[in-house]
Amino acid sequence: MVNGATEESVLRLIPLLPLAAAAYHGVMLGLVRRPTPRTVTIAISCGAVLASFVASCVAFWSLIQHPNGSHLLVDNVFSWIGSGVGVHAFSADVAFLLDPLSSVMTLVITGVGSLIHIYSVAYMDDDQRDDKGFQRFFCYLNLFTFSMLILVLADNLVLMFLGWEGVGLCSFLLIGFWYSDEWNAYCGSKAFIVNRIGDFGFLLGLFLLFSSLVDVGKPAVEFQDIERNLALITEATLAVPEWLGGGEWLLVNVIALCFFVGAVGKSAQLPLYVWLPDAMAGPTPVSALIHAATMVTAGVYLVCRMGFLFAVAPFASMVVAWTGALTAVFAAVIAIAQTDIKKVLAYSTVSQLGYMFLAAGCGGYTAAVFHVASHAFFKALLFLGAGSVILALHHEQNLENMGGLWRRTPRTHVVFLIGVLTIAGFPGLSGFFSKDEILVAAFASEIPGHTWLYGIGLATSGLTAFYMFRLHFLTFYGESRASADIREHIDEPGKLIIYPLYVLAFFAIFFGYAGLPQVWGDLVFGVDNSNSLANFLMPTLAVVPHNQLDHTTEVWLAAAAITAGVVGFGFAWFFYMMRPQLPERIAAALRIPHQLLVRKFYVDEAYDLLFVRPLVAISDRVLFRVIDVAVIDGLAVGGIARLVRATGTNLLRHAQSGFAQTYIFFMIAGAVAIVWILLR
Amino acid sequence: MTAVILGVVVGAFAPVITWIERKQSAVMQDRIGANRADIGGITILGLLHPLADVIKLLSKEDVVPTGANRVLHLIAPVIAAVPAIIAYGVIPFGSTYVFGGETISLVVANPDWGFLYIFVIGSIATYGTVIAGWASNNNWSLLGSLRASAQMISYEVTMGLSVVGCFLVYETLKLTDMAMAQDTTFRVFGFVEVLFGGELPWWVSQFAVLPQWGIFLQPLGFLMFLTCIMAENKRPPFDLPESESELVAGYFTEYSGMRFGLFFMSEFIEVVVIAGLITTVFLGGWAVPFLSQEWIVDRVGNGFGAFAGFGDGFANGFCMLVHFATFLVKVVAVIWLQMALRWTLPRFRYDQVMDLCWKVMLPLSLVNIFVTAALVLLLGE
Amino acid sequence: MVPIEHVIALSAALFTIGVGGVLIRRNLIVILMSIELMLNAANVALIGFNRMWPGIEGAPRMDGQVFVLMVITVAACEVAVGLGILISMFRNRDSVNIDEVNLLKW
Amino acid sequence: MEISAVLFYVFAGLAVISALAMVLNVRNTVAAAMSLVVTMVSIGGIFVLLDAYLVAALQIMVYGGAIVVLFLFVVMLLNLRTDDFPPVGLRLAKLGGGLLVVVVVSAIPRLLGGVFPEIPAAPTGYGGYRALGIALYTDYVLLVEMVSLLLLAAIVGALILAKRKID
Repeated sequence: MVNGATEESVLRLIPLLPLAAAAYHGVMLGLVRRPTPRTVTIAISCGAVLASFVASCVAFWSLIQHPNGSHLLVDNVFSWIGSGVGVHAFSADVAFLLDPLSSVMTLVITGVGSLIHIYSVAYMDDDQRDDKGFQRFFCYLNLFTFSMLILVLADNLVLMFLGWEGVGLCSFLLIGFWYSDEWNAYCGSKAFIVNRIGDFGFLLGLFLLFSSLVDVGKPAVEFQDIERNLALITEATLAVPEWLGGGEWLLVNVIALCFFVGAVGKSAQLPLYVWLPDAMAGPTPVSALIHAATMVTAGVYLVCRMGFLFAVAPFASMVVAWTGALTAVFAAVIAIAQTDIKKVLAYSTVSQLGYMFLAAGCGGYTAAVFHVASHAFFKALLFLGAGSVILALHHEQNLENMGGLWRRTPRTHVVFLIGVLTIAGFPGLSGFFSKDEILVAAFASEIPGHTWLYGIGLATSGLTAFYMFRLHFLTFYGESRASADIREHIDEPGKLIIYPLYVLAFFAIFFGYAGLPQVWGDLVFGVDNSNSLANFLMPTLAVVPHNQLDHTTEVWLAAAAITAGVVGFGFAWFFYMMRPQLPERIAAALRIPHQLLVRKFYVDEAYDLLFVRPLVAISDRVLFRVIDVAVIDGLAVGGIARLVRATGTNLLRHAQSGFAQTYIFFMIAGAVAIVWILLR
Repeated sequence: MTAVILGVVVGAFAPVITWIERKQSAVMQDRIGANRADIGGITILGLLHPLADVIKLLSKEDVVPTGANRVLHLIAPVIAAVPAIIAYGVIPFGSTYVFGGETISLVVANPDWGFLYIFVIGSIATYGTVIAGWASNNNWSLLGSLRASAQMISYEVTMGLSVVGCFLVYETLKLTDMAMAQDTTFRVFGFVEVLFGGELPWWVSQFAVLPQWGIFLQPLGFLMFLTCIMAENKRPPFDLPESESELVAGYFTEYSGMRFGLFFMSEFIEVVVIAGLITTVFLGGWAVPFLSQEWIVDRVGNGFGAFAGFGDGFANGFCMLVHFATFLVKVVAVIWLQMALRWTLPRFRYDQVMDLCWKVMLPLSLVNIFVTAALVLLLGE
Repeated sequence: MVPIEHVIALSAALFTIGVGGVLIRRNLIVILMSIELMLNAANVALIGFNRMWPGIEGAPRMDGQVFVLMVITVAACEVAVGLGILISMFRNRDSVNIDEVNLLKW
Repeated sequence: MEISAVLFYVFAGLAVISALAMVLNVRNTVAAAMSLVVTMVSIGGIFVLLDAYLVAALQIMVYGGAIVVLFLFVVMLLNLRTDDFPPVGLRLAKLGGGLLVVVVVSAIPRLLGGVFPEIPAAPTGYGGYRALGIALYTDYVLLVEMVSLLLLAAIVGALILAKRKID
């Protein structure tokens, strides 16, 4: 039943518009089989996402204007799944929840999404010559936008899972967009399969949470209801089997860890990060939108959304924080030695996501969300800038064939530099504030080893500055290392490519002032309540007790971060600007560690050896040859068929006499037997 | 009481109708008609002919052809005649009257589902003809009864559907209630007010008034019902089962004597039944146009009756007589109509008969039901 | 009125006769008629049971009678199709003996 | 014994006897069909006794007026004078009949009475067209639609089957 249109009804428009566009494309491609002209495709796709962005703004506006100040809009579209009654009642509606958290996410998704859609028009136009592929790309992109919006707007876990799976599917489709190249298809499958592990964790967490809520008689899957009833199960424990060490664990810890497994898969954290670098096989706008700005932050969003759960699960929070910190530094180290421009950015993304989890694990949910948003801007900027570079170099991605581009592509160079400065934490830019918030949160948290966490974060910050400036120097400065014929044709791409970059650069610079930490508000700008983002988010996010820091400490922490950045910048300048020959010599001298870095610590190879090969071997030798071919096909299916045929030809054939009355007789005899049994 | 009256009516009508038919056809064909039978020179316009016919039929030999199925051959005419006679049972020939404390209804049986009774009887009546043709062991007879069975089954469907409109309008299946509902008037253009609002000029609403009879409310239903029920009776132009030029005499070719007479009689009895039924459903039954029963009883009882000191009993009795007379007049009119049609129209071809039923009347009757239902819903009658 | 058991007994008797007809007769027409008889036996039981639970004053329950109507309709369908089959069978085999329709066998 | 009970037994007896006559009349199909008419009409009478007036009317109209006439029509169309198929394969029939008799006989004690309470008085309007119409077009409207669809299919099917050639 569709409820009447109300103020909240605008919410359903936000995901439905991209869905409608995707459905249109799907119908045209799959059923009509006649691709639409490009202009129409562009108009529909970009129009839908832009309209969705407008709807998001309207919804956001009505959220801030909300009269009773509850900071909550719920649009219950229709009842989706329902079963059971009473304490076993399960009902999941297609209902959309707009609170500060999801509104920030929605704005980022539709806003950055719109820019990337526009960017894609030019990027894909250059790339694909047939209209069909062009439309297919936009179909997937719209479908992704829809799924992502479902994910963030869902007011219950089940609907959220729908979006969760949807974005995974779209990610798979888009990574393998150029599926004719087998490597791309392989990367798509890899992303999908690794994500399955995480999805499994998500599902387990959902089931465990629901069943434990059933046990206390308050079944629910809506976030608000879960939050309300969570207090009933915070004390519950779960017996751990012997082989895991035995003992009793807090139920909430287990549930939170399950959800975190989901988040790890989706957000590419240790140990499931391996799919993200390979996901760079997809078109660059996809990398920007899905694998940097939005989808990979879904895990962070999940942890923040379920913050109330993690807040009462200290062990799980600690795991989150440590996983995040280790991933951050691990990925940053790998990024140093990568030579593919997109791979560097991919590892940078993994590292930044680690930052976000560090913040979330330390209870700094606002910091995490802040960094999600600012990261979305500057990483999208960096990826799109990289795309611009790649276009300018005619699909050359290797850093070793770049250099000296700043003369030929001045505008790209400027915006890319802004992106690099932002991520490196140049004071005053958004990355500086958000990263600073995270480091402060880590420093101030009360979980064991938080000083170490802070230290790792700080080191990663230095590493980040180093590899980002390395990337920048190798790309834009020095002598051009491109081959001669390419060097002749280096051109800056057109307006459609550049203008979205300007917009993103603007936000990368100034977005930080939306979440200006109070310390800067007090010391530099003299503004009360300067951190409007945090104040805005505060009502929805969980609060974890932490140490109060005075302003002096905070300023020292910022200074430390700046110092780390400067050190990283200095090393990069030294190695790649002053002594460009030095890195090679170091690499030659330290062969083994360098090779380790280039090979990404051999993680892929290890996984291949540990998991993939044994699985394939078992599947092929045992499951396929023995169980499927011999047992199921031969014995079960074939055996039954042979049995039926044998009995039919030898025995039952004679019952088929052709005399209708004989048949009727047996029918009646059967009926009589039944009646006899009933009347007996 | 009522059963006695009924007996008189039937007994008087059926033989007389044979005479009517002969006379009317004669008039239509510019002949003199039956006028020879006499008792001592008295002919009474040939009214003695029916009597002579009966005597002749009763005294003839009852032949059962060789190879015929004896039992079925013998009972077939009875199966044909009995339903025709008992169909009278539910037709009201007068309203309900009060004499002192006693209520008298001029109808033999008055079930709630009176009209269905007619259908039931009609469906049983098929067997007489069918069995007769089969049992005679004669090809003409067999062909005749094949035609009869197909024709009667087909037209029964349309007949049923064509009166559904009346059921919708009267909201009853009870024949007395149907007749009662027609004992009033309705404003012809009243629907304009209901549908479009506003008020009609007084001279329109005052004078454009008709008796609320089925024929005015359901003109299409009336035409179709008349056609179907005449086809059910297998009289010309629907006399394909017994068409002389093709099948000798159709299903009763092999009958003689009074058994032939029974077939013959049942046909004429059915003519009367049809007349009564049409009168009741479409022509207002016993109702006097524009003068309702209340009005008559009131005027007679309080006017002339009160003046003469007779009171309500007299008024009711007077009303009963008037109603019975009205009913008779209407029935005779419908009988006349049937006779006129019989002697006016040529016989259909068999395929024309079937086409008329299935391709014309059945769709039309469905349309009629739909339109009637829509109007009843809109006007909220 | 009689006890409901007698109605059921009548239904059972008619049904049994119908079954017997289907079993012993070779004439396809009579077999079809016997099937009609069986359906009618079921109708008798339905009407009887409906009469047994007729609902309350003001709200009569007519479920059994509704089912009977449905059975009658289905019977009409069955006869139409059955007789159609019978006619085409007669055209092909010149017989309505059910034992002559025995092509579909091993 | 009250009159309705007497009528019931009369109709029941008629129904059973004519049903037996139908099944056992191996010489004359038309006579068998006429026996079936008697059964149908008797059953209609029993319906009236059970206060199912409308259904009774429909029973006689549809079975008596249409279905059996259709049987007769077909018998005449095919001109099946006598029905003299040799009584082969009676063994099975005897077996089946025996089984049936066993079941019915074993059920007789229950069929004689005392299992169910007395038949209660019927409420006003029971069995009338109004109540039946309301039941048909409210609770069972989907059933009506389905059955009408079935009827349509049967009409088309019968036409196709009985047509000599499809041209």
